[in-house]
Amino acid sequence: QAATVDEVKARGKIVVGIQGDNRPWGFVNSSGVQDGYDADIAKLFGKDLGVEVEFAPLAVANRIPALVSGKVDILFATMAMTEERAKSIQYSKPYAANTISLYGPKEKKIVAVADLAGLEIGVPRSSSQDKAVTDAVATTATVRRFDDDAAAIQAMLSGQVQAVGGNQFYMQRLDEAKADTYERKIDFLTTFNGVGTRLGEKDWNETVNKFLDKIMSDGEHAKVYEKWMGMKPPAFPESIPNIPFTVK
Amino acid sequence: MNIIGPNEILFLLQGLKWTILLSAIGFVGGGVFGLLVALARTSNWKSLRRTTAGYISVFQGTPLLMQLFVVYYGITLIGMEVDAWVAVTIALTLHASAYLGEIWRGAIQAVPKGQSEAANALGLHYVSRTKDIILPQALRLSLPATVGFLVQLIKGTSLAAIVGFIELARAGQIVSNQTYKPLLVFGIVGAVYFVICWPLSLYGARLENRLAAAAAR
Amino acid sequence: MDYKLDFSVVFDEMPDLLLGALATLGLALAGMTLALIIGILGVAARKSRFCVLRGLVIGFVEIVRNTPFLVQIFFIFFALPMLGLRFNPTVTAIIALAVNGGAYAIEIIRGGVDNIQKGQIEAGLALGLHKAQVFRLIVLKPALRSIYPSLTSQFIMLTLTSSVCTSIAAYELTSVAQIIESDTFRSFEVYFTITIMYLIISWMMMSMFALINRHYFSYPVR
Amino acid sequence: MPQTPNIDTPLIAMEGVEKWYGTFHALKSINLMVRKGEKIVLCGPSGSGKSTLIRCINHLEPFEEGRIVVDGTALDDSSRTIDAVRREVGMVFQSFNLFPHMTVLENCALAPMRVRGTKKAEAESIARKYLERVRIQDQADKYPAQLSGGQQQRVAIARALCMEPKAMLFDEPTSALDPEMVKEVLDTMIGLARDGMTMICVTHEMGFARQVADRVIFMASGEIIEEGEPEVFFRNPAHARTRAFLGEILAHH
Amino acid sequence: MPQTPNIDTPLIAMEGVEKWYGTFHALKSINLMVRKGEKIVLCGPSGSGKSTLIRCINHLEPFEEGRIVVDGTALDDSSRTIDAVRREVGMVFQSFNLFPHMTVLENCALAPMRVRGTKKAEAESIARKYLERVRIQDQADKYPAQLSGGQQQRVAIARALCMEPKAMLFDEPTSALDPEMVKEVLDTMIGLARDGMTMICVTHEMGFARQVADRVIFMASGEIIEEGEPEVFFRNPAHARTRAFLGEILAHH
Ligand SMILES: Nc1ncnc2c1ncn2[C@@H]1O[C@H](COP(=O)(O)OP(=O)(O)OP(=O)(O)O)[C@@H](O)[C@H]1O
Ligand SMILES: Nc1ncnc2c1ncn2[C@@H]1O[C@H](COP(=O)(O)OP(=O)(O)OP(=O)(O)O)[C@@H](O)[C@H]1O
Ligand SMILES: [Mg+2]
Ligand SMILES: [Mg+2]
Repeated sequence: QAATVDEVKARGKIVVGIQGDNRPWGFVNSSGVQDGYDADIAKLFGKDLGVEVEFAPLAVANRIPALVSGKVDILFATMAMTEERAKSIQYSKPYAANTISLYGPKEKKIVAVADLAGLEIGVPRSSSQDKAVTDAVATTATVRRFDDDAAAIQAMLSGQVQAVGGNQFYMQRLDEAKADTYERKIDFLTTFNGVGTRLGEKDWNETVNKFLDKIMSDGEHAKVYEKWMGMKPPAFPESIPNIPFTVK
Repeated sequence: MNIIGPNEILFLLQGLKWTILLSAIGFVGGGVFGLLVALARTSNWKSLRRTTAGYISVFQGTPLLMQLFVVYYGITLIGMEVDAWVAVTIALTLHASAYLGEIWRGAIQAVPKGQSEAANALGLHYVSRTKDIILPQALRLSLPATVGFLVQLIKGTSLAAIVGFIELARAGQIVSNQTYKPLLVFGIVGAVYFVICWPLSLYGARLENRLAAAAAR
Repeated sequence: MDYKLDFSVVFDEMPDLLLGALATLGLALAGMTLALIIGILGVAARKSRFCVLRGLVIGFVEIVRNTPFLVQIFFIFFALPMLGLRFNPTVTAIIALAVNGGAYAIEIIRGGVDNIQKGQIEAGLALGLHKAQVFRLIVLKPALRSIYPSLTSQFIMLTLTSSVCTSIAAYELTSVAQIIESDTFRSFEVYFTITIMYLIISWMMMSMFALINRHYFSYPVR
Repeated sequence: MPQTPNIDTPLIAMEGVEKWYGTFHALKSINLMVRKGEKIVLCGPSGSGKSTLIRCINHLEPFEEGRIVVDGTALDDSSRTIDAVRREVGMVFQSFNLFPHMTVLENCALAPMRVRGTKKAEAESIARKYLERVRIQDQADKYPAQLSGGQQQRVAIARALCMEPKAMLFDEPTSALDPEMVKEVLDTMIGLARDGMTMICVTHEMGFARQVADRVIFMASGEIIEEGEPEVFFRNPAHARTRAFLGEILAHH
Repeated sequence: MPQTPNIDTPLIAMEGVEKWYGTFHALKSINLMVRKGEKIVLCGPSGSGKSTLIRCINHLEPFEEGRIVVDGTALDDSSRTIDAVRREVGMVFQSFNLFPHMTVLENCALAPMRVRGTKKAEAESIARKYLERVRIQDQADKYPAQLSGGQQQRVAIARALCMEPKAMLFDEPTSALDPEMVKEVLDTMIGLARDGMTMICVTHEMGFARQVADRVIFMASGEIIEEGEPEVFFRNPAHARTRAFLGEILAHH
């Protein structure tokens, strides 16, 4: 059953839904330990609450169901804030930014969406880039949806797709795999990630927002951000249309 | 980190640990319930036979992947707090009990009718007849098929990845993505499965030959 | 828990789901047909006098039967391109199903062939038929008949296994379902519905197999 | 220590028993009284219902009409009466039906332990006693597959005796045996008969019938056609069918 | 239209044939000439190598030494000579070995179509002709499982005849049959013999041997011990082993 903040404090343990294989956001490292940007922020949150943090690595498509069904208490799971999702979960203030772009081989000329016609484009199923790419190409190109980033990137490396929709970290990973072969082609949008809690649960939402305010003002947030993103945190918007940051 | 070093191997081995654990859970759970299913399937009670026949046909007629999904998402709907462990345990148990139940039903029915008649004539009751006379013979007959199913089950646990288990196959996918050496990684993963499953397969084949030789005598 | 079951969103997508089911059926039928051919040719090779060929078949069967389908399909889809062999997801799925089903079919059919009495083969040879003709005309049909139940239940399993093809983004029932799920977040409803659809597909397959059995294997035996 | 048959008490009584297999009428109004200590031989052509008759007595086959009373217990379909009857009636089958996964001793000790709750040690000593009785005590630790057919059948007899039944049913106990082994089993049965055991025996061993039977009963098409003391029965069969049958049987011996 | 045996041409010639199964010496320097139209009966105790001998003739068993020449073709291990010989020699087995998934007609038409390339219609008319020859034409559309043993064996004979072979080999063609059916098959074979077919027949049917055989050959331990015309052979066997064997065989008849 879904637990309240007080119940979590009483039991001394918070279950955090997180991605298990999305470097550098949330991933299980080679020693089998949960790591990444989200993991560090979640650990700060746990410290703030004074509870132990237990990570539940979730597949992309399982994140919302796991939260709604009470399997996890909260999502630090690279959740891009969308209107559609805001109907299912409550977002906090944004705490990270993500740019969704299209990546492809250098020798392929892609400068506009129109150049994508007839191509096969890989995306992780149910991700922001899935939505962005699908909306952009409509029926002119084939969108191939894989289980996760790993599979989508692998598909391009294997030549199974000619482009992938990805976030700002894809470039680094593609370079690691095959240096100087791929490049960023088209930016679709920048999305912001929020912490996910269940709809209507005011206690969770307020606690999280207060925590975010705190780490953003005392510099902790910037430290973690630079560690994982290799850049300073951008300016986050005060509001996003149709996506409330607080419970009314 | 473009090489497959000790870390990566260690990671794969941790996945292997889950694979073995999940297989063990499925086999034990499936074994216990499968026995009940087999007994129900061969009982004198027609509606019980029918029900278990339906049970078997449902779980043999749907993909394990779907069983995992439905249980994983379904259990919370009936208001129970579960983690992936419980879901996977339930799903694998349901799945394995249907297959093992069917295998064992066949074996129970293959025990000659004279055996249960002799037991009846001696006045032995259902429990003793089943436990002392029928099951020991049936289990022996079914051993090759049972071992064969165990191999299927070990391979089937690779699907538990979808509810969040980083077992061997999933670990392989992750390492492949970190090292960009899919040929090598899937080769290793395949080899590890092979190393576990092949001896079992050989053992099953040997048991089968031995039974066939005994039957030919 | 204020989660209310709502199947309406799933039923709204029924046309897509039915197309997906059709795709699954297609993958399964193509996979099975090829698996049957691989099975028959494999047994012929397994019985041939070339020991290299026999060894290759044995190795193929053992490797495929002792590794998971998921690993096999990943291997074909992600790894083979490194060797210059690239197939699109649908073709990959069919190949993987054919390879997997074929390995099992070889083992099962071999059992049937081994059960054919030696006298049948000798009678064929004594009539002047060649070994290949004896296999094709005399051995095959009774052998298939004797193992028909195991072969068909293996093929049902193959049909169900096709759901794993979603992992390489092949178009079939499970992948359609996952797209709907990611749009609607109605996970349980979606998976429950397609579980039923898989059940119907396997029942249809079973009726089909029974029909084939009646038409093709209906000669009387003692 | 031979006993004389007790004339008064019927140990087994069948009254108007009717049995159908589906639409096939397998037993037709069977009436049969067996007194304590009596030895009955049942014969008749194949398919005449001999097996069916004796299998009804310990309810291996249910029957549709009539009454069967064994040692005062009237068989109905309740498991209580069935259990009671089976405890009192031992049965030996044509195909032995020994339990292949148990030693000879375990085969014999099983029922006393599981049905009567006898302790293991005691059950085994009972088992040894009866194995000695059928002169096969030295095979106690072997498995059935290691014995000859005749030895297996004697174990089957010992196994039934271990429940110390009041009556024994034999269904063609020697017909699956090689000729050399028939005698050893018949000798065992003759010994049992001498000791006063009540017996119903389906057999075509007419020498055995002559030697031990108090009555020979002839069945055909599910009916009891004729019965009588062996000498009378063999010398002077009343019915044409009996004559024809005896003609055939005796021709082969 | 009976023919007289052609004395000059040996249709089948075995010269110094030796055959081993592993270390077991199954045929020991076999010499045998069979003239066109001749009928040979082969007898001898079980395991003496009779089956092995006739199976070498159409190369169902390879042999290690010696020569076998059939109708001018010397058998070597090449498939060309094997094919040529098998086309000319029909064989009938103890256990019939009809193909269960084909009708009687299909069983018979198969080899002409697949080996000789005969058109289907013609192959079927040949098949009907020989089915009539063994008087079983009315069963043409049944499956083997629907026929009695004797009928099945006659179909097996017709099937071999459809290839219009120059010689026929029979390996105990009646020994798997119930007694009532033996005669119908023997009659068919006698008819064949009358029509002049060259035949080698392993059988213990001594009546048949007397009636049709030109020569009876007795084998023991892989050797041809004795041979002769049936009357001489049966009345006056030269060897003690032959006498012992005949004594046993004839005692049972
Ligand atoms: N389970 C059954 N279902 C239907 N018919 C049966 C069944 N068992 C026996 N019968 C029929 O009942 C008749 C009597 O069978 P039963 O076995 O009692 O004969 P029997 O006298 O013991 O013959 P035999 O000497 O061959 O053992 C036979 O015609 C048999 O076919
Ligand atoms: N495939 C084989 N491998 C080894 N030994 C064999 C094989 N076939 C036959 N033999 C042996 O060769 C000997 C001759 O066998 P064959 O079948 O020719 O005898 P037979 O005279 O036909 O006897 P029967 O009357 O029993 O048919 C026997 O001792 C037999 O055991
Ligand atoms: Mg009987
Ligand atoms: Mg022979």
